[in-house]
Amino acid sequence: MGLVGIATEKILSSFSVFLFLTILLLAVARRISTSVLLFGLQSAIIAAEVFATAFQEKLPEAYIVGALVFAIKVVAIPRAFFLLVKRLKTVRDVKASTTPTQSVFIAAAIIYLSYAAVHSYGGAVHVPDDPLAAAIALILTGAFLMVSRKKALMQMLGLLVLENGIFLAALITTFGMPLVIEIGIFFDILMGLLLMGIFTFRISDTFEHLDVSKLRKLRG
Amino acid sequence: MLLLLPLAIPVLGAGLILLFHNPRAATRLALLLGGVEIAALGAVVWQVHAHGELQQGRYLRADGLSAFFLMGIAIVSGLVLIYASGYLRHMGEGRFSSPRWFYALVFLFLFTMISVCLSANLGLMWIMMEGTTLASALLVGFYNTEGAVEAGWKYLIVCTVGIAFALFGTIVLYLAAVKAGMNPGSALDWVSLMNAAPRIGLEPHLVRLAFVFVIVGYGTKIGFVPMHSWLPDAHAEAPTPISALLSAVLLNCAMYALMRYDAIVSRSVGAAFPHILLLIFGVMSMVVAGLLILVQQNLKRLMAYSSIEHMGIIAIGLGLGGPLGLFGALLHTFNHSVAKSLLFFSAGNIRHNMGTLRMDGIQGMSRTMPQTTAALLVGGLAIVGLPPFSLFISEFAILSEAFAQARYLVVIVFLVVLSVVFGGFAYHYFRMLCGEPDRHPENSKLIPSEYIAMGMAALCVLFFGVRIPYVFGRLLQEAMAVLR
Amino acid sequence: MKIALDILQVLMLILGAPLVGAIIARLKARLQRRRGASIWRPYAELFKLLRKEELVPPTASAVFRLAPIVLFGATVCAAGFVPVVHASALLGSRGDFFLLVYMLALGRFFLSLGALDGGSAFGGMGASREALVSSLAEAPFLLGLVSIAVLAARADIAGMVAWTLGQDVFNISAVHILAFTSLAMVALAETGRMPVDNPTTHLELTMIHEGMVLEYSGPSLALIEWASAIKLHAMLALLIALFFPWGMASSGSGWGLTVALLLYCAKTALLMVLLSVIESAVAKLRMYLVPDFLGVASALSALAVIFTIWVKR
Amino acid sequence: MLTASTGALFILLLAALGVAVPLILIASRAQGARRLAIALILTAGFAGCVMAVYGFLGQMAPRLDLSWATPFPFSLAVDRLSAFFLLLVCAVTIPVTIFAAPYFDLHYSERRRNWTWALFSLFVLSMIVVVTAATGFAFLVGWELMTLVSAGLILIEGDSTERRHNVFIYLLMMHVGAAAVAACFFLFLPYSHGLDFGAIRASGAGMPGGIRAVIFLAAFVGFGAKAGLIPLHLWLPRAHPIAPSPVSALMSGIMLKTAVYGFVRFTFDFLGGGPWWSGYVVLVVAAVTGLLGILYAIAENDLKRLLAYSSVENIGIIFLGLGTSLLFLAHGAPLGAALALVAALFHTFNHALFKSLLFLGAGAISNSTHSVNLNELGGLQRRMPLTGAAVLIGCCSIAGLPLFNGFVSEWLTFRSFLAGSALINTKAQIVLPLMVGILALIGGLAAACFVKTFGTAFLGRPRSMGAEHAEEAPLGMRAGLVLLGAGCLALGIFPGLLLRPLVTLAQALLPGAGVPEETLSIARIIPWTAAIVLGTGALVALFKRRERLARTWACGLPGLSSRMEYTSTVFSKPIRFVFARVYRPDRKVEELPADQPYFPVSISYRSVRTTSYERVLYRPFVEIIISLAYRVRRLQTGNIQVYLLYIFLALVSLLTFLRFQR
Repeated sequence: MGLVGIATEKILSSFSVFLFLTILLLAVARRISTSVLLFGLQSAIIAAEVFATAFQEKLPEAYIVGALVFAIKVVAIPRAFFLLVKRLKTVRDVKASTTPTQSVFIAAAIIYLSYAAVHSYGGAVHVPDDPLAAAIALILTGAFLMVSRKKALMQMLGLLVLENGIFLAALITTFGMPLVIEIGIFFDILMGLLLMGIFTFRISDTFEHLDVSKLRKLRG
Repeated sequence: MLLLLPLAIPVLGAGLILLFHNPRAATRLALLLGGVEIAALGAVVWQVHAHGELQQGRYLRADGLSAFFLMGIAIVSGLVLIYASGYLRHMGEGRFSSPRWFYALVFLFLFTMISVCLSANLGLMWIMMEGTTLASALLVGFYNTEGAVEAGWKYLIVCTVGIAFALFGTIVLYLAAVKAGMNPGSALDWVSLMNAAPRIGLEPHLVRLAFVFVIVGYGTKIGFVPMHSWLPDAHAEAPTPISALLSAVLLNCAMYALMRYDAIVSRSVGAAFPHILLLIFGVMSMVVAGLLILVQQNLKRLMAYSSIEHMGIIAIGLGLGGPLGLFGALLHTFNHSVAKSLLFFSAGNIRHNMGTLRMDGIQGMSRTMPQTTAALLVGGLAIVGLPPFSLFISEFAILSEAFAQARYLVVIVFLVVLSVVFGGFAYHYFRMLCGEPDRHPENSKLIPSEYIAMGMAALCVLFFGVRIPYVFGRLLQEAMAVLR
Repeated sequence: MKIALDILQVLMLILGAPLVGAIIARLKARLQRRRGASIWRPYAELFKLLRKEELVPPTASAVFRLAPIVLFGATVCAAGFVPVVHASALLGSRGDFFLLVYMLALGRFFLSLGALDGGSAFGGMGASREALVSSLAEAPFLLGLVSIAVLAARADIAGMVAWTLGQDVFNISAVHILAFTSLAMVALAETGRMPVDNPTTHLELTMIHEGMVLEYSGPSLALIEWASAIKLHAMLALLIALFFPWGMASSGSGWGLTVALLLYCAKTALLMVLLSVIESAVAKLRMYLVPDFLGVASALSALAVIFTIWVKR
Repeated sequence: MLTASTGALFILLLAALGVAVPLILIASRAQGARRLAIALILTAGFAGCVMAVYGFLGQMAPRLDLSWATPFPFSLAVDRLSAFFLLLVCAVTIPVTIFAAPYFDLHYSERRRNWTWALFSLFVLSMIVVVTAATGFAFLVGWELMTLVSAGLILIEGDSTERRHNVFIYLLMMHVGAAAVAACFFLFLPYSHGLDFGAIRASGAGMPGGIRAVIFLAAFVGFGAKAGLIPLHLWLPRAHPIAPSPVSALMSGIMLKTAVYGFVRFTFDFLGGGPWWSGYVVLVVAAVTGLLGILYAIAENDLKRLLAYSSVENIGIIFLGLGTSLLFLAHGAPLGAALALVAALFHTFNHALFKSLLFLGAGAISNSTHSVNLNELGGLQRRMPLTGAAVLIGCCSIAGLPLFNGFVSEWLTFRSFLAGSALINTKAQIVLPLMVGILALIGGLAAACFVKTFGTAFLGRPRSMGAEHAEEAPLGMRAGLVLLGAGCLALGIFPGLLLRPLVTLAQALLPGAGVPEETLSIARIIPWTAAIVLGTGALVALFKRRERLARTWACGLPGLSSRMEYTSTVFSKPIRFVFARVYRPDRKVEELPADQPYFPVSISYRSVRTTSYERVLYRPFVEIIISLAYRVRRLQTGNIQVYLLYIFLALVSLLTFLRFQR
């Protein structure tokens, strides 16, 4: 139980609070770049969490996963996003359909709901409440971002937040899935983002905006 | 090794085709590769039939159920490739939208779908399922028009979100398995999960939670209402061969995944819970799609909603369970895919000859395009479930099961929706086929490739309505044996 | 022996028919303070018509020529169902009243066709009106007979008559009264008497039967007139047999038959007087009031049928 | 041995109609090929008659089991009930085919002609399958095929907007009806564990009353829709008139009867009688159907529409018989039930004969005059004497006149009503005898209707150029008409020919029933009355000697023109006036020029029947569904965020559902 051990303890006990913080901040973020930064931060916290778990549970595979998380979600994806924002020359506003105040309240409600959900569903899982609530809150926040932010980029970001939540849930309940599967999932996420990037280019080429709520030609 | 073959061919083929810039050469190569691929799939199916199951390493496995779906994939993709070879003559040369890209993506798409059916591991299956979305998203947006981009974006986002829930469901199931004492390394293997199912049942809440997420997740991909929203857009805007692949193969693959989960969950916590969910989604899909069929204006959207409706029928069959319900559901996946391919092929011809898919802009087709009309008619009669076409058989089976179980609510919905759908199809068909034609396409005759693809599909639809071939029947029985 | 008697009854109905019509006309004339024609005149007229040549309209087809023959045949056949002096009839024991009514319908059907074949507006008008009257008259006609049949628990006319004969004269039920009234009303309509149709008019606004036969002449006309006379006679005989059969012979003895014949004549005479009084006293109904007239008859007959269940107990 | 040979006959029949004829016609457009195909259809018709006879004799009932080849058990068998209907199908098919040969030659181009014949053959096949099916699967296959093929036959004739609309309604209603029929079969499943008729029959008695009632109602609705009971008749007057006449003959003559078959099969054979109220329900619906059907028929001027409505009426009469039979059964009186059933089945056969005869007659008329509007016909009897004679026989039969077959069945129905007075139940005692009045009214109106039909089409003066220059129909057409007419007459004068087998059939269906005495008496008396009528007629015909043509009396005016004649519209005027409440006419008088009311150049008068089942009963229903569809459509907003919301909502509601699952 050296210094690393203490750090591990701290990370495991307090990271959920940081995650809640990122959630609240994501809700009020007005600029895409801010949101991307927050996402990077969030991913970094999760990566730390992965490393801590790997250390504590002595899972060598998990180090690889942690490294992947760090490389992809903390480094690669935010960079790619910044690149996209730059190349698309879009207005950097997230175009929320809710005001920041409403968003914060909704985020708070989400956090509350997550706890409530954990209390009613989580009985079977025997894991600490906070991390699980954080995971669920992340999923819900991702969903909320996707529904309320009109920019295509923000939808991608919401999806990533949602995915973070799922990943976190898997991590804290089962200490992660088998390595091959994890790698596959990461590959999928990367490819998915690549494709979505292609499509955002196409959208901005074809429609000259990135507001997905205006893509309403196909309906009925 | 055999199992690697049908996976390797499309991947390598996709790369190979990209080297061919000449559209004709690319087409020929694609047909060749398609033939080899079908042969490989045939070999797999045959071996499964002979040996019961095949295993390749930890992650690849084929049993009766896989074989049944692989056969469907082989047949439909064969038809689609043949049809596409003629269809692509209309296609221009663009950056990503050229025949070689088309074929390369189609083969990637096929690869993902085949590997869904060959995965022994639920995690791998999820990865490949997401892969299908990725591989086909570019195909949906292939034309790069406003509609195509919009549809592609919606397809990508909605399906990715949906499928993320399926991932969560998979994780929950994994959790349940691990908690039930399974070795984490094999806790996602279908066979070991099936073997350990009664033990997993000791965590009923988790198993149920898992199934809820899985059914929403894969249900998005299947096109269950209310997660179906991507489906009509994607089907309508994709190039016609892709619409056929989406409707006839992709949906089935997602259904296949759901069946696997259904089997595990049924065995562990009893069939009541998963089946009631399947029935709910089945009924909702049937009702909503049935109503929307009435008010469609675009032919391909009509077909897309009809696919949703048929997925609902299959879900009802699964949800009813029982020998006839399962039989009907499995048979219906196949029948529907062939009939729907036929319909999409006809729709493709209509688009090229009439220049539109808006049904109010088409009339008198029976005079100007008799062959396409015949195909459309055969497909339509089949799809609304009239004898002597194949879908009648599977619907008959499902309906029999519903009545035998005295599920009268399901029965009433089923019968009413079938009538409504019939009305919708009849209404649209009468407007398109009859009357005085207002435009006369000069070249309405089918070219040989179209003729072959549509003729084979039509014969298949008719033949399976009269008689289920022996080998096919055996495969069907084996597939049912896997699930029960 | 019985066959001979039955044939005799039919012959009575056929041969006596012109006489009945003539007597009614004579009675009416007397009521109107006229002398009236001889009661034998119809025979002379028939004889004359049968010998004359026939005028046929140019539009006429075979149906025009066939119609009177079928009409006559059907009417004679219908007469074969009606007992007159003996509680049996040529066809009365096997055939029932449905057959009788429909035999009359057969004749009427062909007569209407013959009228249309003449190609004139009168024929069409008569046929059209006849179609209305007869289609509405059929229901009360049958229902009235049904009520008696239900009481008698038989459907053959001879059987019904035999049953009535077995009842006490004073034991008449409401069913009988209702049925008789409705059947009498129907008989007026069926035979084209006042107030439904006026057999003596040729005024286009009112005529039904006369309109239909306007184009006929010679033997055809004779057959038609004779047939309608037979119909009238048969209807009267039917009413008598069903409602006042007492006195009818049930065996074949000569004495009984003689008494029955005399009684029959008396009853017929009574009915004829009644008829002529009605015809003299009542004005013809407007065409579109006839359905109401028949509606009343229908209601009465339906009531008769409903009452049977109480009477039977 | 013999069973095997009759089974082989079955295969031949199916192969000839289902495979050989279509293939020959698709393969070759030569005259010879078509002749061969027609010959095959005729042969199949005869073979069917032979099989029906075998089937009726019972001991060598033809049976064909194709279950080895089909996904669900598919077998055909001819028991007594099937045999009767098989005979009906085949016996009517033969003359119709003979008629159709020249008719199609004259009307269609070569290509359409071949398609028509191919579908014609399939149509006959489907009806044979329906009446001989021995499993639910086979029945439903035949049933759906029948609808589809007949719709195809209608569409071959033409596809104008109006026709399309009519065919659409036809298909839709038939499909809904088929759903009800399918439900009938499937409802047996939990008890019979199979759709084999034997299994269904065996399970029929042991089922709970509720299910039996539902099956009865579903059968009534499903088969009622096919048969055209009001208010499910909507399609009938739309679909039948627009088909080519031989096809109309098949549709009205036979196809409707398959519905009767299905209803009898279910209620009598499978269920062994419905719930106690079933008889009353059927009687009331049938009475309404009969009355309104004939009233609508009278008001029609289009000959084929008139005939279609008259089919509605006759279906009403048939169901009056069936309802009576059910009522007797419910009160435990199998003898009366047998009488009523025999009446209904006899009328079924009769209607098949005379309605196909009349539709063929309409075909012959339209062939000669190019019109089926009664107002434009007239005077055809002199121009087409043989056709006229045959149609006259048909009209007399359908009007229920003695000496023609329609009378016998109506008479039997009357007598079964009368027999109802002997029942113990007071309600039945009142209702059944009162039905006599209803049927009498129907009969009277039918007579009026067909006086009008024959009179305005064949008699008097021609009212159009087409009618003026009409010529007698070709030989084949006349042959078909004469065959059917002869059938009507034969059954009308010697009803015993069919009555005796029918009594056997009724005894087979209704255990414990004896021989109804009425069936014997009518068979004995009718030939006598015929002899008297014909004898008297022959006798008095001797009086007729000389005749001379003379102008029709024109009140002294120079002459009459066809414009002064009574037309179909005028003829029916009094009845339309009296029953104005039924028709709810919308009258419109237009005078031209409008500003000079006293000196009009032309006055046009229009009177339209406004009673519309479509508007009152069906439209609202359809509109609800359509508006629902539009509402659902609005949910598909096109906004991806909303779509995502749907997914989340679905998930959340399922989780809530899960929460309360415990």
